Amino acid sequence: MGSVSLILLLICGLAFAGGGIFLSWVVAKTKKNAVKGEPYECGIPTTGTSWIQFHVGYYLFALIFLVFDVELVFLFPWAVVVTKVGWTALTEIVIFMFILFMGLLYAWKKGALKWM
Amino acid sequence: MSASTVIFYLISAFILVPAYLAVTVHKIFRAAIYLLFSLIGVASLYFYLDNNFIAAVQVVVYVGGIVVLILFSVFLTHESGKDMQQPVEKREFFSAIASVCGFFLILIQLSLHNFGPSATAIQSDSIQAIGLSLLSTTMGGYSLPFEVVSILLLAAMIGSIAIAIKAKPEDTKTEPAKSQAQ
Amino acid sequence: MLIEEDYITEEGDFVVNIGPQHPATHGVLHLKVWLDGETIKHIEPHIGYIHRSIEKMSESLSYRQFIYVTSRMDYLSAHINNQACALTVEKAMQIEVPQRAKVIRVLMAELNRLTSHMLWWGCTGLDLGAVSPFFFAFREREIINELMEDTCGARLTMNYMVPGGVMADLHPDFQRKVKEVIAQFKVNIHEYDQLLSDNVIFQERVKGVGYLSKEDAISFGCSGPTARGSGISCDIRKLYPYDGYENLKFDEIIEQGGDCWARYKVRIAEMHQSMSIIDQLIDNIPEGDFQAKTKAVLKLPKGEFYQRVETARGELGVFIVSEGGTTPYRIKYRSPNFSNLSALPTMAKGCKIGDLVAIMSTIDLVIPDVDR
Amino acid sequence: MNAIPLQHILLVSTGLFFIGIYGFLTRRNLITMLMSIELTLNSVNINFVAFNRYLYPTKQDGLFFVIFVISIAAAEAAVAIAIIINLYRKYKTIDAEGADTMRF
Amino acid sequence: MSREELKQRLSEICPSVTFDETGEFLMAFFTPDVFLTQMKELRCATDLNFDYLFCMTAIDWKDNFTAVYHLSSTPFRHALVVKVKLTDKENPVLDSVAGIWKGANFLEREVYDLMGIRFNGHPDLRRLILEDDWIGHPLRKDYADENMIEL
Amino acid sequence: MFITEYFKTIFRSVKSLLTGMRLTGYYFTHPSKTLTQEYPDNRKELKLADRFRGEVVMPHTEANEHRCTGCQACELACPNGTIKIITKQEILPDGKKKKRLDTMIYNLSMCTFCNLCIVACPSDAITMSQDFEHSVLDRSKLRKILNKPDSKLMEGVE
Amino acid sequence: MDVDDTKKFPGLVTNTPGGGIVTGKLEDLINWSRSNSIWPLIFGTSCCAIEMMSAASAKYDWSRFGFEVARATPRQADLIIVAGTIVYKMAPVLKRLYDQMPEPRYVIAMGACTISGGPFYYNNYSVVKGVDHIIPVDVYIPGCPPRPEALLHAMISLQEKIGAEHYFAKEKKTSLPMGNVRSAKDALAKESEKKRGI
Amino acid sequence: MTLLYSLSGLSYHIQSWLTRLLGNTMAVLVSEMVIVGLCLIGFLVLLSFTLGYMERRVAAFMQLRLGPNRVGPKGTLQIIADTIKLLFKEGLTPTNADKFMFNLAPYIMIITTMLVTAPLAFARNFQIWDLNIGVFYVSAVSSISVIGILMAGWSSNNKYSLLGAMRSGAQIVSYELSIGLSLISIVILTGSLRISDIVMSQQNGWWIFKGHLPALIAFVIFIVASTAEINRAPFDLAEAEQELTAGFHTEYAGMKFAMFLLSEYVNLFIVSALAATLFLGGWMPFHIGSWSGFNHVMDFIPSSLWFMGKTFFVIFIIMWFRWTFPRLRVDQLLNLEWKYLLPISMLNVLLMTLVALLGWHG
Ligand code: SF4
Ligand code: SF4
Ligand code: SF4
Repeated sequence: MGSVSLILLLICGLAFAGGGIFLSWVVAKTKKNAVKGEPYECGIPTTGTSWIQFHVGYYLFALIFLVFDVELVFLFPWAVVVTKVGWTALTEIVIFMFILFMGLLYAWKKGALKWM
Repeated sequence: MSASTVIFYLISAFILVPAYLAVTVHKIFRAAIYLLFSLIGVASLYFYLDNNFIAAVQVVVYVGGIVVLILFSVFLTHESGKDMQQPVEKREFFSAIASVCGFFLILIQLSLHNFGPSATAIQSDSIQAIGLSLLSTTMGGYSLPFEVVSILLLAAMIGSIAIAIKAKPEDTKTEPAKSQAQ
Repeated sequence: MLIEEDYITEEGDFVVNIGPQHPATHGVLHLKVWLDGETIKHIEPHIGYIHRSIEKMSESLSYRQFIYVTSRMDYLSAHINNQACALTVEKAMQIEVPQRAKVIRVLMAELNRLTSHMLWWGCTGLDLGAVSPFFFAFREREIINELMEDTCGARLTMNYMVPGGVMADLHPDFQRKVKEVIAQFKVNIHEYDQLLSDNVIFQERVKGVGYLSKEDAISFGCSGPTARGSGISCDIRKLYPYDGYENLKFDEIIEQGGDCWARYKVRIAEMHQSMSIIDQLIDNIPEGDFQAKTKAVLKLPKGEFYQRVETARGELGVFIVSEGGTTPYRIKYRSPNFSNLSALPTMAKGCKIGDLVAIMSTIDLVIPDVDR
Repeated sequence: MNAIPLQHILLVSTGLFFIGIYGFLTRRNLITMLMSIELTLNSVNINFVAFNRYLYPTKQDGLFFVIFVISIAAAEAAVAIAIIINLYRKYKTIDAEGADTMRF
Repeated sequence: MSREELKQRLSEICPSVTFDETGEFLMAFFTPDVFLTQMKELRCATDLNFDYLFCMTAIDWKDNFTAVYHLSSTPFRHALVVKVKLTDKENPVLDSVAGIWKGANFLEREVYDLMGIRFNGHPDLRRLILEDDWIGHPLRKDYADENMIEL
Repeated sequence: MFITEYFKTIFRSVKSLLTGMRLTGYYFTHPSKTLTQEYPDNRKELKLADRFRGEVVMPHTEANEHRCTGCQACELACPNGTIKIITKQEILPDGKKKKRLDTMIYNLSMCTFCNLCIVACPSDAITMSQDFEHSVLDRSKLRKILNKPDSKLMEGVE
Repeated sequence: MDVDDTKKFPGLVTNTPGGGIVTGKLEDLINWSRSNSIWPLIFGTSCCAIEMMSAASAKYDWSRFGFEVARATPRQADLIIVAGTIVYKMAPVLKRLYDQMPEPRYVIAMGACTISGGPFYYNNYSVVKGVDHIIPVDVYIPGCPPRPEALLHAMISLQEKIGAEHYFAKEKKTSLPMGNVRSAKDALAKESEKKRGI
Repeated sequence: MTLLYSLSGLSYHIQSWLTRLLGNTMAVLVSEMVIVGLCLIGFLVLLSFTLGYMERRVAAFMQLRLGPNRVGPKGTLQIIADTIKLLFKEGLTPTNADKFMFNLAPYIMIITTMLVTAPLAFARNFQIWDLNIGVFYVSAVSSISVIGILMAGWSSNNKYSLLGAMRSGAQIVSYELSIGLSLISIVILTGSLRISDIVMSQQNGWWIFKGHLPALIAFVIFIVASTAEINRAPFDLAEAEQELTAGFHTEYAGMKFAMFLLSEYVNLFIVSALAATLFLGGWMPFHIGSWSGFNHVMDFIPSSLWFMGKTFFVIFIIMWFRWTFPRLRVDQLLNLEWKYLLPISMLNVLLMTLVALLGWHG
């Protein structure tokens, strides 16, 4: 099977979504009018662009996530062998986690975990 | 041409075409999405090469992490729907020439060099092996880099939080001033 | 100056319209919200999407007729609105209302207050994302509605109170059914606590959110639970009793918190108070007429008459200017929601969008009452 | 599986590398430049994996390099974007040309 | 403060004040020119402390517009109705009290919208209820609209 | 202590959440508590309140007689012009001319079911029916004539 | 003026609680699915909206028919239940929402206000005298407010109406033109002139 | 579900037949694609129908009402009617939207959910791809879906959508960490990332029983975090109806919207299946120590039934959450993750390591 199954699933998904949307495109009736394509905002015409600049808070979360995500990458192979390696594995990971936890505490204290 | 080869070329195309689009499209959001596709393509190449773990790492960090970060920063810094400023044509031209030249240079190198016979042994349960050498403290083990990475990440996190938050007082300075005025 | 500086749109501000068709605005309030990330910098309420010119209409309706439009103002306290109008007319014409009618009115008003608060509770849950409270709230509400229907003939806009009393006598089953539903509700109201009040997520959502200081509440002319949540004593039933409220034992609920949680608690406690009022009255409905004898065509003397009552949302004032004719010369409804709404921008400033929903649901706006 | 010669994979990675380079040279926007760098790093990673896979299938060193490169790329992206955001706030642009004239 | 004391006190503030005692509340007629300062006094004087503007409206009489302010005081519980006659039927103007009672902001906008009285010094005098391009002020007695069908 | 407080918070929150879940779980496992009345299927048993105001009707006897004298009190009482009485002059046997009801137009689409017309009617000619299934696809069907064709005033009603 | 006609209960749904699954033709299937899955847009403006909420509540429970998926966005809704008075200020909003709904779409006018202005017909300067001046209405429910059951009744009538539609046939359903509210008001004034004689 | 089980045998036969006909590679390709593909699509569609129906009925019963019961026997055809309806609904694209991205987003959502199903063990020996990094793969690939949401939200050119997308972006990435960490606590015990190994390791007891307190904590954290990850109430901020109308899919209509719905339900299934696999023994029957008689009876129940039963149990719990709790606010949601779940799950991993190293996990 191997990675072929991935391709299979990919095609499955593509076919399914594509098929459904295409079928709907074929059979569904459409009717155009002037305001149909306008963005919906509770029935009021929008003011200003919808693509606006956001707050730095979003970035901070993504950033902290990224760091811990990398941590996760290392944890998986570690977790697989931890019972084999024994106590050294524990000490190593305690150090590793502790260092990153410091980072979390720093972010916490700095207020980076506050949503704006 | 076997199915496997076909798949390889498909994957190659899936890496290169979005990559090219990523560096040429005008909308920054789209560029990020094309980058995403290219990175997924690279991940599937890893899958293709039976390096599942690396592929998953690629997906987790690049797709789930870095691209999301880039997307957020796009929202943060840009009116993301607008077209970007286009480079000067002259510069575009010369960059293209340089890149193509470099590409052919390496192409020639590649065709001249013989890498020897490809080994055929399949890696056995690479994740176990990776885990073991990650934790081994002997020569050839990676436990020191492993810890160093944590410090690197810590540094990156602290650094970027500090940098990103630094500008904030300036931003918010106007607010208290306003409330005092009331 | 007390007026806050008018907000000037800065470049890059994110302006979102919430409403007039929006699940959280309880009708057709239109809020223009200036956002910074998710934080609300400024809110501008736009109303009038349900302005039905009730004041103008009332000028051409007779004193018997104009009552029915007021059921449509704050339709959740339709009885109490009608009562206010009836009381004004009675006050002007010095009609003596029979005791029985008074008791019936109070009973109906309190039942109406209960249903209104139930609906509010359900909608608060709904607004904060919990769907189930809505259905639990409608359980007793439907029974009371049925009960109203028995006696008044309609479920929501009853038009039951008329100048001089009530339109019809109580349904024979009324007392029994009221006792049943009150007994049932006394048990079931604990479910309200289990489902929402004690829930940690809910408390987190409302505590410390939407703070309205006492001074602001007074200055904005807030009333009802919104003001009482900020520590103001403003229950008309206590301060200016009408229809025999002076003889009843009940507490005016006042919370000092000023936040959504305080307003929430005020309403929940008011439900208990309403039940106790009903308990006091239901077995003591005096015999007698349900309506005073009145002329077929009512004519108010020349003058200005103001009557206030406590609806489920606050102080409703009916201000009638009469020229001596059969129709009012000018009529003004001082609606509680109008003033409460005007305090919304102050409350919501600096909150998140999610908080805005919580604030709106704890002010318990009924927009047709704002617009009239 | 091994029907693909190593050269072909290297070809792909080279292509990716130069696309990255091209992007880096032509883009004027700091974020897109960062994206080009990511492409370049990826092409290197492909090489590591391919070499490991074809030449030393019993060892993991290539893979480790990839993992570390990815980690470092993450760290780099985080810091780079922090800097970009900071620049943007100060100068309201993330144009590299604009950044030339900035005074630090 | 009892009604008599109130009258006493009001006359101090505003010598020209006249009273009408037919209604439930004491009614005081102010004049538009010094209206704002007097209202401020009503709000700020520690013994009056009319901090609660619970109703505000206007009446279209044949020869004038009368703005009606229902005031009460939360600490003292006394109430007062302040009336101001605006004789200019074409262009009635009055000082805004939005700076004294925050709630007046909306109330005055409503009165402006429906009655057409302009309030000087109002921070944001726009139509509140009707559309911005509405013609006329519907609560005026002479308002006519092709959509209004008489019964 | 920060840490104990931290865990206490967790404990308390989990408990409050479980209380809520117990309640919904209780109702989930007790389907008999369901309140739903299945409307179109229970049409037969559906019993509305006697006083429910569903629609203004004019009861007719079997002899096709009604009680409406055409006095127009209801028309006057109605706050929003729902009822329109059209009268005709009828010559009574004794030669006097008398106003009689010709048609009573009732515009269901406008009625607010306020009951004022019923109260105003001096001869109890109209009442409220308990019918509520009025929905129509065509608005013009909502305009009704309450007196049946060729109906007459009941004897003895003035 | 046939009272009996309106009395007839929309029969199909009651007779076969299964909703008539037998689908001889594709069209039947389509109509069956469309009529049994009507997702309303949350659009209540005033008193009638409360009765609409009651219809959703446990006692009446319109979810039995599959109506409970009330959508807040017109993009995913099939039906607007106009529950409550529509005033001139709201009219363009309603129109816009209706326009933003994807085909096929339906409108139920709930309550006297939406049908004709109802209690706010006379001496009133702000209420639209009948929502069908703005958008085409499929089902009218008189009442002020109509009982929740009446709403269910209307929904069933609508189901029946949809069930009888020919999906693939060209339909003629014209939406009334409405430029700005002012001009619409003029048009309405003329119309109401005509209707004045009730 | 037994149907699926027998399908594995069927697919084998067809595959061998095709091999004879077409030669190896092509045969593999064709048979795999067609059969497994159709099966999978059919299965997932059926699944989302079931879940949709189940959700409505569960909600109804919790709310004292009946729920859909008129369309088809007991209302079972309700969702089918909805789907067909959506198919015939106009699928419009807003004028100012980035059309390409707008139309691409549903594909990304669907493909992601499809890809994640690969390593799930639906029954004994029934798995699409038992790859060696099983759970890691799941957590990796599912993180792509956040891109789909961001794309949908951004390209709609609608303010609510964008806000919803940004919210869910921050939310999904955050909760991924807790999911990863609770996965890791189980991986510590199993010593393998392969799903089949994880299931096999629970032959004599499920991890939630064997793993002591840390496993329980990990289970709770996993459930909470995955509820958040798939954007379900009380964490459905991305589509918080009362705040952002419909969040990131505000502008989607018709079939494209159906794709989001579908992927939501399939995601619900996937996380529940993962929870069942990791903590409740996957398709392993329930065994009690040495009661061999009882164990035999349990073995008699088909493994796919076990798997589905456990999965639906978890699904029910997640639904139960949804119909009980109010929604969190954005900042509370992130607080919960960063200040409670993440530190606790980090601690939990260490605790689990202790348990594993002391050999308590049997
Ligand atoms: S019930 Fe009211 S609205 Fe209806 S006809 Fe009678 S008086 Fe008129
Ligand atoms: S129905 Fe009654 S009130 Fe109306 S005209 Fe007939 S008799 Fe008079
Ligand atoms: S029809 Fe009656 S109940 Fe419905 S909105 Fe109009 S006034 Fe309110």
